[in-house]
Amino acid sequence: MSDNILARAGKMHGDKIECREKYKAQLEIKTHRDYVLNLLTWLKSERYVHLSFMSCIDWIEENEFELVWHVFSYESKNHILVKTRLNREKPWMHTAINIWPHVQPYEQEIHEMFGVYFPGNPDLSGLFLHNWLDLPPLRKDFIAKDYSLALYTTDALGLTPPFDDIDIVEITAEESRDGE
Amino acid sequence: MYLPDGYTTLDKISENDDYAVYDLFFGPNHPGMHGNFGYVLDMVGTEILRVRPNAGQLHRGFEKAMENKLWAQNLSLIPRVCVPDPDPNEVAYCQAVEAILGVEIPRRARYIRSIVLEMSRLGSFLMGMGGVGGALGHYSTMYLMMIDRDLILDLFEALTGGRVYHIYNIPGGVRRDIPDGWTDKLLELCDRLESKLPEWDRLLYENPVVQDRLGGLGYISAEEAMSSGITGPSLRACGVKADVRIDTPYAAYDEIEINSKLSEGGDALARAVQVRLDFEEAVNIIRRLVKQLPDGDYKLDLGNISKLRVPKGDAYSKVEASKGEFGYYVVSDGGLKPYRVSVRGPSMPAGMYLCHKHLRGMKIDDVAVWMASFAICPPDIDR
Amino acid sequence: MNAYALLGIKLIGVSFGSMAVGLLFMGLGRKVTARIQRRMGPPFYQSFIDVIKCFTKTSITHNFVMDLGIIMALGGLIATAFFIPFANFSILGSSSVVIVLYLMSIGYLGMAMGVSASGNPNATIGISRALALMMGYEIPFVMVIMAMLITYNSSDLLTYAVAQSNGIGSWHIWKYPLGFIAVEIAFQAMVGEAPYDHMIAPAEIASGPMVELSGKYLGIGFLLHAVQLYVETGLIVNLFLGGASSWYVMLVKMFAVYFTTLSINAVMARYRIEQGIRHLWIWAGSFGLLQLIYTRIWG
Amino acid sequence: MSLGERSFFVPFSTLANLFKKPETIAYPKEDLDVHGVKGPSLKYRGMHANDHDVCIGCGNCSTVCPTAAINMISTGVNDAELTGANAQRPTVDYGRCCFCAFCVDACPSGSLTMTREYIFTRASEKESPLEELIWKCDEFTLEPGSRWSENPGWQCHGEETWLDLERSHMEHMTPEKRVGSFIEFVLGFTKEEALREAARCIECGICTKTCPANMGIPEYIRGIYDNDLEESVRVMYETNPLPGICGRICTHKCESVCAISHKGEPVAIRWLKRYAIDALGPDKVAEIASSAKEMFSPSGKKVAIIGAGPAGLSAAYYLSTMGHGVTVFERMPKAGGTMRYGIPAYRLPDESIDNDVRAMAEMGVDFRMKTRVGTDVSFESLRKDYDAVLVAVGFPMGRSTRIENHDHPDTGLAILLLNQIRLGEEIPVHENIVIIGGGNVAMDIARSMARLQKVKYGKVSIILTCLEGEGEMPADNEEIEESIEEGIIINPGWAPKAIELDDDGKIKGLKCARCLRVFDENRRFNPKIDEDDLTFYPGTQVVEAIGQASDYTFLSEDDLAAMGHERGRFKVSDGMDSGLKGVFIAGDIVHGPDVIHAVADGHKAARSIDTLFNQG
Repeated sequence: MSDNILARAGKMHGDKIECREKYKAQLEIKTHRDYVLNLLTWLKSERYVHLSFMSCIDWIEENEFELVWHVFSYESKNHILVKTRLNREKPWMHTAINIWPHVQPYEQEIHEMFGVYFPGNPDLSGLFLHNWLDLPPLRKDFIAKDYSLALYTTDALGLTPPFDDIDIVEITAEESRDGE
Repeated sequence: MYLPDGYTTLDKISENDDYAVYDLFFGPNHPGMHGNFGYVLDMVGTEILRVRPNAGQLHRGFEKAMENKLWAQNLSLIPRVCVPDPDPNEVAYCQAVEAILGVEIPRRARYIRSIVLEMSRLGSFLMGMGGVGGALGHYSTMYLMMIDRDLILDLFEALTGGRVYHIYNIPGGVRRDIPDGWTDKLLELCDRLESKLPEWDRLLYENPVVQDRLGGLGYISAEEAMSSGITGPSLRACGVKADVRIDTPYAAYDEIEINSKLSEGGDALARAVQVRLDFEEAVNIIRRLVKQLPDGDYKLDLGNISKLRVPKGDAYSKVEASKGEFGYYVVSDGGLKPYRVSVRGPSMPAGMYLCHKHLRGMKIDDVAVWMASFAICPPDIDR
Repeated sequence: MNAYALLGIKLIGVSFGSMAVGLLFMGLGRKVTARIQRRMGPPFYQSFIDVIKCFTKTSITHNFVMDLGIIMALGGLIATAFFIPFANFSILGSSSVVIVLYLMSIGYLGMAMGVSASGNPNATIGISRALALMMGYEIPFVMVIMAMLITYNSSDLLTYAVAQSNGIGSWHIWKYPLGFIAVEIAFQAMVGEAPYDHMIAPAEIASGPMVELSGKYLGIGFLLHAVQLYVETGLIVNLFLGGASSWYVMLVKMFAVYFTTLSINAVMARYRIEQGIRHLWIWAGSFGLLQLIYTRIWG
Repeated sequence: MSLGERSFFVPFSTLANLFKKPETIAYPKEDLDVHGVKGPSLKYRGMHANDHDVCIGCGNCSTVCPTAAINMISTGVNDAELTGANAQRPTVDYGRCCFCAFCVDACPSGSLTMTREYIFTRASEKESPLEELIWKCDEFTLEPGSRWSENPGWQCHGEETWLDLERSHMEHMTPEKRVGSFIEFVLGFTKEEALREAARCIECGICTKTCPANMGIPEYIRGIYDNDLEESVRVMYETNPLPGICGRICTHKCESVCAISHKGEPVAIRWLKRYAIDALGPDKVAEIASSAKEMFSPSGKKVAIIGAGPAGLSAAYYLSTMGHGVTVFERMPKAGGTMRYGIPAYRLPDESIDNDVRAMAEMGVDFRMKTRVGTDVSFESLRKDYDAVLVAVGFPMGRSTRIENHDHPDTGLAILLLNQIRLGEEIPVHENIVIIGGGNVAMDIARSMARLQKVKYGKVSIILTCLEGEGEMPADNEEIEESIEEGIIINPGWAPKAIELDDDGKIKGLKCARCLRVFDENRRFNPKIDEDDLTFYPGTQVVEAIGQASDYTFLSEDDLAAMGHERGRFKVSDGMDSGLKGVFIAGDIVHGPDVIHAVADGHKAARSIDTLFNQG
């Protein structure tokens, strides 16, 4: 930890964040959803210019999604995992494309795979899935085997696919804010 | 639809009688495309007006599939995330698992992993340089490099039993020890590869047509490259000294000298030259690794691996692959299977984001060359 | 046997002969390229097998225009072949180089008609590139031909052959060295080899015109290329390399021309299309122009 | 960029390749020989081969296969009659196989290997329609056998395997320390060690088949592995009501067939059972044990059980869970039979027996201690008063060799001496002892005597001799090893001839002759002795541990005959019922001395008794 980033982060952001060193040169900062962009902006100004990628974890038992931004500095060689938790019912997160424009496809992917809504991201259209009507597939309650069994067995018998009667709820920006 | 600045939408142009816009599907059936990926190009004549990346044709769902397999079983799936360069995937995943387990693998295992990684890098670079050649219609380099790649694969076969998918790393080390006499063959191969470099220089890099084609194509500045997630040779080609092997040493790289040279320019030619420079250095690294190869165990005894249970926790492990930073973010809930495996592929920033900027205004001639110069490998986008 | 029957036999003979020679060259060419790339390569008769196989497959046609275009291309090129003297054998007795040039373009035009009808953008781009490139190489070529016209006041290939019949020293290659270089560069573009293989360009436009050709159409595509090779190498041998007195010398000379092309193809990449045309005009064009000026003033 | 100048002419240097030899080969005519052999490398992961004679059908290949390409199919052999193997063999679906060779690395027997063959062709009609081809995809499913095995590729022997071949470390007392006392010397697994040991199990189930009680071994090991000890103990009680005892002294036939034992040490099934019981604590175990009773309502039937040994206790537990009233008659003061009064405390401490018996007492089993059938209560009255009687008297008596001077006062029968030691009675211990016998009882008495010697004289001087040669001794290997560690000298392969006395009439030692074979061709006991090859073992005390006998004095001659008595044992049907109506037999007197057999017999007898009640 050559740049002492955790200490400075603690001084700067105080109780808004919760940070610790996980492994050698791998740090973790947890914060609230509304504070993530402040933190990411601050990190970028601290020369943490490289956003490796962004991932999402479905903690279904805690009814939460966890978003993780992986940020790296070419100067201090530290890798920081910025984490935040979202409510699983109506998940949304501010987009970070104004800090790192290339986060757009990652947000697009997380929207598609988990159903997390990113207000501000101009393109959240489907990227990987084709004519998808079921749950976002990387959610834990989507069981791939059941899905394919249901789809292909009914298809072979000439029946309608089972998800015809499922209502797909598109969350809009307004709704997602209302849900809070 | 997200459009970087300066775009007009398709509808606007379609209203204009001077243009006739049509879609060209630059997809998996196209010889210039590397795998199951596609760009839908909105074209005016032979000029590209807009590009829409079209992923999702790999049909494999690596991340979801990995959640349904045992920790060790995943290793048969993981190399498939990047076909030309499979070993960084295995190593990154194993390192993440070892980090959560909190174990340190034996020194010999670390060296063997490094050797395998460098060999994989050589093979991938040969395919990458050959790919640039192929995209340029310069098939002789491609075929000549494939011959040398095959010799690397022969050595992989002798070591791991598989040519393309080695499935050689497991949590705790590697599956087999190095057989007798194998390192001698490896050093012979290093000599051969090095002796081939002048031929490739003459054939490819000093070729006026190649220089005309690559020069200035897909230029990216150092600052932009860093902040848009470009890594590996493509970033080094902008003159940035960034290498995971040096920045965050893993395997045996903290004990090995790495003197990567940097090319500058930030265009496709610089990237192609950077690959060649890295290739030369990788040959030297293999020599150093073999020279320093210690004795000892080649794996750590973790018990019955098919019943490996990884404690609750998460870890991100990254590896310098031939195309850039390959990372695995592994989350465990303490069970027999990973809770979540998230893959960071090096192709996403270029293939999904930079394409909007670079391909606009480009002629159809250069699309394949641009992709080859950024070494875009679709499976790590569509994982 | 009356004269018409004899002519018919000759015409059919030349049609199939030109295809056979072209296919043989293609096969040998693949072998040569393979050796440059340190491969074994396919056997030299592979092209014949390919064509026969293609003709046994079912094929997809898009419309009548496509069929017509493809047949027109093959017909145009075979018609050109009738005008190429092969050693001292010539069907028509005299064959004007201007007619040869005129007929040769029918091949591409037919192809353009055929594949454009298929509606595949890759094919359309490919054929439009081929036509654009034609502008690149026809102009230098015509300039060199004009130089010869100036000298001999004749466009008959047989006249040129007679003039070159006094041993190696009398070949036009020495008389029109700049012209030969210009024609060699143009020839590279004519047969579509690197750095001017824009028409095919697999990595860019998915093999261009070939992309919609299936089965028998692809077989005709192969034959087109074969006849084209026969015509173009034959033309250059007759123009610059002194023609030939026997058929095997003719074949060797033709293959030598093709071999040169292949050698360049094997070590060169492909230009961008605008680079390619510019390059043709600058280099082939200036050599051709110099040759023309030289011949006009001092020749 | 430091690379050379651009030049139109340099690329042409590559044309020199025209005059070089091509590097590719014409494949079917010639083959690669870069690996020192023609074709692929000697480690190539190609098609599978399986040695069917070595394969044990454990199915681990199918379990670890990441693509679910391996399915086990039945061989059609009667599974239950196979020893140490399941009657199933793997098939590989080459449409799914990804040639990762995990199956080979995880194969416990080493029968599954990969070959250097990688081209698979199949015969098919040339013009078969597409639909037919699609449905023919199962032709890619092959049963690997000897096909291709002459071209071996990827193999796995030894430490490269995925399996954990070595047992998890468990704390034992050192031989020096343990020989000084009767404290239990095996300390048991800690939690980490148990988890590691449980992870070694591949859940093949061969052990279940081999276990006389058919215990759900993989299931309870799984419970330990999942840290769900309650589930684990519940599984144990389904087939064995004495897990605490069996966890210590079971003859563990399961471990001898364990799949892991083919390449390494078998899973320590017995110690894992012990761990689960000990770690959960006796209160919790008793609660789980008695919870099974809630499923049945009381039937009002009464059963008398003669003998509170393993068979009697087992039957008592299961009869009681089925809702029947149970009374156990035992001549000794405490329940346990041979387990309590035969097996030394360093192997089986009293608390373990007490804990297991306590679970039963809490379920309402009526124990009548110090009640000897035949003297205190007659067999006939039991038959009259109870709806069924189970005879599970075991072998409380010793047998003698009947050699010269076998009735000398300084000789003894092992089972009786052990009995006395357990009762806390003083027994004579000489400085030099000779023991005759090679079974577990011999080991028990040898090691008990060693402990007494150590206390009394400070050193161990015991010679043990038996008929069976080395490697044929009926005692468990670990017992033999531990005995040797404790300083006992074992001389197998000698037949005792006579106990020699010195002039004072005291024992001088044992004269033995070389025993060439113990069993004849028909596997009958028929020792062949070389009378010329003699040896002499000095010692002043001789203990005979060559077998046990029972006491059937409470039964009349007619009863004995009706019950199928033959040479000290009983022949019974599968349901454990004797010839007499309502009388059942179980335990050692049926199957010979073996605790787990006795438990199994007790369970079987309980089920037959229950069936009898339900019938009428």
